[in-house]
Amino acid sequence: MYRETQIVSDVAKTPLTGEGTFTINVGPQHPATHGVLHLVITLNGETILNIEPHLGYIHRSIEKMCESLTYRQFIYVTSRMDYLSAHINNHACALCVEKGMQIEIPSRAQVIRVLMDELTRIASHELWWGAMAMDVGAFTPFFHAFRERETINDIMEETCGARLTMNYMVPGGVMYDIHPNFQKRVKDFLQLYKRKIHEYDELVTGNIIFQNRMKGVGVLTAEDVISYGCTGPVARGSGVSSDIRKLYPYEIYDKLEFDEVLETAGDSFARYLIRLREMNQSIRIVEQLIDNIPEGDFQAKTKAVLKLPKGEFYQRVETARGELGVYIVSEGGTTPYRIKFRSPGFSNLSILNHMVKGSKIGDLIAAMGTLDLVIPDIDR
Amino acid sequence: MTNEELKIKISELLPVATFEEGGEWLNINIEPADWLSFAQQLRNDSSLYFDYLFCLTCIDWKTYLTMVYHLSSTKYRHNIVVKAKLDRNKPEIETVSHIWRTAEFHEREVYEMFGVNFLNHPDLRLLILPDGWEGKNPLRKDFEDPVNMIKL
Amino acid sequence: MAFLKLIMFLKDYIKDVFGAIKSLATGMKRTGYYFTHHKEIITQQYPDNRETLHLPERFKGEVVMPHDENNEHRCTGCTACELACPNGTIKVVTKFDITPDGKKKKAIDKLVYHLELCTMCNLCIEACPSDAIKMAQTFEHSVFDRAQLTKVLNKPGSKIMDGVE
Amino acid sequence: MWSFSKIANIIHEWLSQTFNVTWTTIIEMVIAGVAVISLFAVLGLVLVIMERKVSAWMQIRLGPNRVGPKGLLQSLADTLKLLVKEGMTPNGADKFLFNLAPFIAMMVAMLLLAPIAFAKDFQLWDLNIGVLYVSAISSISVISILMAGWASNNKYSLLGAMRSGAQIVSYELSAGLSVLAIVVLTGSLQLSEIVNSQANGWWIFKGHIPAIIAFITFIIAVTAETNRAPFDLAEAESELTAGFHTEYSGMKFALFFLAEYANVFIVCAIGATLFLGGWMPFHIGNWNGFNNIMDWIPSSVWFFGKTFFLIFLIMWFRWTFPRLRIDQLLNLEWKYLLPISMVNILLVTAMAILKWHF
Repeated sequence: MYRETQIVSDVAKTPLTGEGTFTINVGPQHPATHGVLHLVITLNGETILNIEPHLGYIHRSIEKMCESLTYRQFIYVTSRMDYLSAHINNHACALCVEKGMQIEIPSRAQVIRVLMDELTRIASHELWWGAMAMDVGAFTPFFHAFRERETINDIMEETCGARLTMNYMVPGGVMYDIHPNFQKRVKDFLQLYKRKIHEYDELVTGNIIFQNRMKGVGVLTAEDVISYGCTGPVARGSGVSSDIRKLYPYEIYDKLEFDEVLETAGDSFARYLIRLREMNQSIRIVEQLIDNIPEGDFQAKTKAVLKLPKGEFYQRVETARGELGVYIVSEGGTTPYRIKFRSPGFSNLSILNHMVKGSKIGDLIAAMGTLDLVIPDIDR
Repeated sequence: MTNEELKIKISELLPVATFEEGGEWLNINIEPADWLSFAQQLRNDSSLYFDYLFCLTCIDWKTYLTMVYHLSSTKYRHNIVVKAKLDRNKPEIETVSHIWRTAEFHEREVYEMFGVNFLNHPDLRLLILPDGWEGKNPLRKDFEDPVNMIKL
Repeated sequence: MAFLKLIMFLKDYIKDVFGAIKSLATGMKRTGYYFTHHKEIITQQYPDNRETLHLPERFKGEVVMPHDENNEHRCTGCTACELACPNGTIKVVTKFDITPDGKKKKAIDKLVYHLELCTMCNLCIEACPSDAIKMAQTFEHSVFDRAQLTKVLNKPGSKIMDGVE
Repeated sequence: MWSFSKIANIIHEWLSQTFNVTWTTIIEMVIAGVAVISLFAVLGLVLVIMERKVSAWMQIRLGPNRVGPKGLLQSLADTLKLLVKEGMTPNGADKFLFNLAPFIAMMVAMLLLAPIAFAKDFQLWDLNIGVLYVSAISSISVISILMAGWASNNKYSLLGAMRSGAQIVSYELSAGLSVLAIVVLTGSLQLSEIVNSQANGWWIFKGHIPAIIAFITFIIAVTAETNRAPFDLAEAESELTAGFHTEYSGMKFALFFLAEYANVFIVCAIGATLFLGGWMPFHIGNWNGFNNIMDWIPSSVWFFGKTFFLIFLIMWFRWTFPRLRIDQLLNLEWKYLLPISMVNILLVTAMAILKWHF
């Protein structure tokens, strides 16, 4: 049976009402919640006694919407879930539909998809890095992170036609071929990234104040992480292997050389390091693929109207935040009977209370930042 | 363990369970009353060790509801799907939030979206919907909201 | 022993202090570098650089219907785009034209496009069998009245191009 | 060359010829008051634009560049905006204290300006306990912050104010001790004498390593005392939204804003006076030619140059470092800065007694 690790005993015993305790609302508009997350925090002085998330400020009921959209149409909505890894969300949906229809995807499309996924992952982690530094009070890194992220966005814009919500992946492949400039632009980006990545360490990682803020904060044990269903860098920071790309490989990930980054400390700094190193692994994947994009079709021949056979289909992918599951229940029609998106953010958020109980307000910000919450992903 | 081995092992644990074939993973149909003890066995049995509940949801089949639990083991990396049929008018099932903590939030979501009552849940309140939505279950198929829903 | 311990403590203490100062100085060196190297500045002065600002040709700004010099378009009014659209952004209003040989022929009267509903997903353009619509590279869509966002894509008096079925 | 003292003397002589002694004094006081207020206004404008430009360049941005030549009038436009904005008082706030707090913050900053020597023989009030006066008055500023935090009836504000109280009270200590190091070396509390004692070299050079340590401690402590990043816990944007001035708007907010910059200027001016020789020009030993050129630069330029160098340093800190946590902030003071400055003051005393300094 899972036993919760003992949190600071005084805090666990302190009653949530009574003298000396008070509640404050962090959010829905607050600089550190990066969106409309609303946390009701019970405090005793600066010590946090309890955190209760109130969700739904950006709930659009995507699952209900998808029930009335066809299998080609519903993919665009998923870009609006976790907008920072829009490609990967689209990819998950496309994969799930392909699994149901048993479509073979051309190898060129597979490589393009993986390339886009990894670029998205880098872009997402860049933004997270800047926002993380901003959460702990350093403003400058945010702009430096945007310099590299902007390059990726430009590449996306050129090939996919949009910067954030691309809707580039369709069942059967990708919507159109990569832009002729794509390879050159990506190589330029790789050079820029390699030239600048050491600055990340100089500015933030090595900084003594930053390390003190992050080390030993929000410690999660492997047991906690598994029980709360945390995935992605949050799980890997506690030494739980959870990279879907390695465990249940999809597309061509089983043929690629990359490492699953693991740290054992389980604190905020471990999660920080995981994301920085994951960027390097993504760079490794991009480097392997960028010169080896096979010739051929970018899209398999599919019927104009897609119909999934009756049944249930589940597809897991690794987004920048963790495991995204797409669960489609089909009745054989042109629209899904029921769709469930198992979003990484929702599970990761559930551990927040356990993680920061008994620490200071400053720690809440530092720990919450490393969960990398994207609110539309939580609310869906 | 492969799906076949899992099937043999689970039919030993819960003889009344029926199995569905054809999916990627082993689908087990159980009665809601058996769920709590079965869940504990799944979690604690050393050769099953399903310690990771990666998806918890509900499906409205218009005449009845189905709870769907996707379980995985971080040790053996095998997956199963457990399904329990609920009465649509009075859906009730035991909570598993003390076995898998992630179920706490997911069950709250299912509670407000489908109206499933999770017995012994520590904190069964609305999570996403604002106050005043108790009893209205947006993800049920017969839900109608003329104000907020736009029919295209 | 106690004395030795004190020495060790002092040594660690001083090491701590110097390590901290060094790490801070590294960061300051980096920001100092950018302070003095103005070539690294990446700001784009947006409204001023309209002339030099080139959006990639694939950029999805809004749906337009290209017309040639004879005011002819390629739309047959098949409503494929209307069916493909997830948001009901496009409404095709058809009418019946009389062809020169006296037959009735379906043609578009109006192709109404609601820019305020459009999510630029490109599905309509993919669905169009006769390449009648395409994405334009405009992006400054703000207007003072919402009604201005509802557009009719075919120009008044336009007709279908010869040979497009 | 022109100098402030000459201008002051000309005005003084003209006034003495025209009026009797009492009126002369009164008019001079009025002139001094107007000068201080206008200095503050100018300082606010200059420092805000400076901060915005410094931060922009460090963040690979252009910074404000639309209002006036190269955006130099941006802060004027900002001030205008703040002036015409509605100053709101939240419901349930203690109205009297709420409105009083920004003025106290401003008054403290103005009082601190009195003993500072801006140029050779140019000082508002050369009182003989200048250093003591500065430390005494600067500790009042915490009251305005506590007042603002308490009166706002906002938990964020209150938390910010409480943090600020703990912070300023602790950092007063090491700031005081590092100032004391120079007092020990000089043997005087009078700021003009401290400046004069540096005629043959600034204390940071003359005082060997202890003076440098004292200088570093001083800079860290005053950064904390003025609530600047990395010690901006009272504001802590990402934690407490804006800390003690969350509820302030319009001109009352502007006064807090201005007081922050005025405080930065003043502590930097004190730092320049104590460690970098105030208005004293930079001299090297017997290089007479070089020294003459240095002397030719007006003393006020020297003073403002040094002060702005220190201000730049503090801005540089702000735009590079992350913020500390409240317990780490206090750890830094009580476990590092205070012991170091205590040992340091012993060293300085020994040095002063043995006449080891130059």
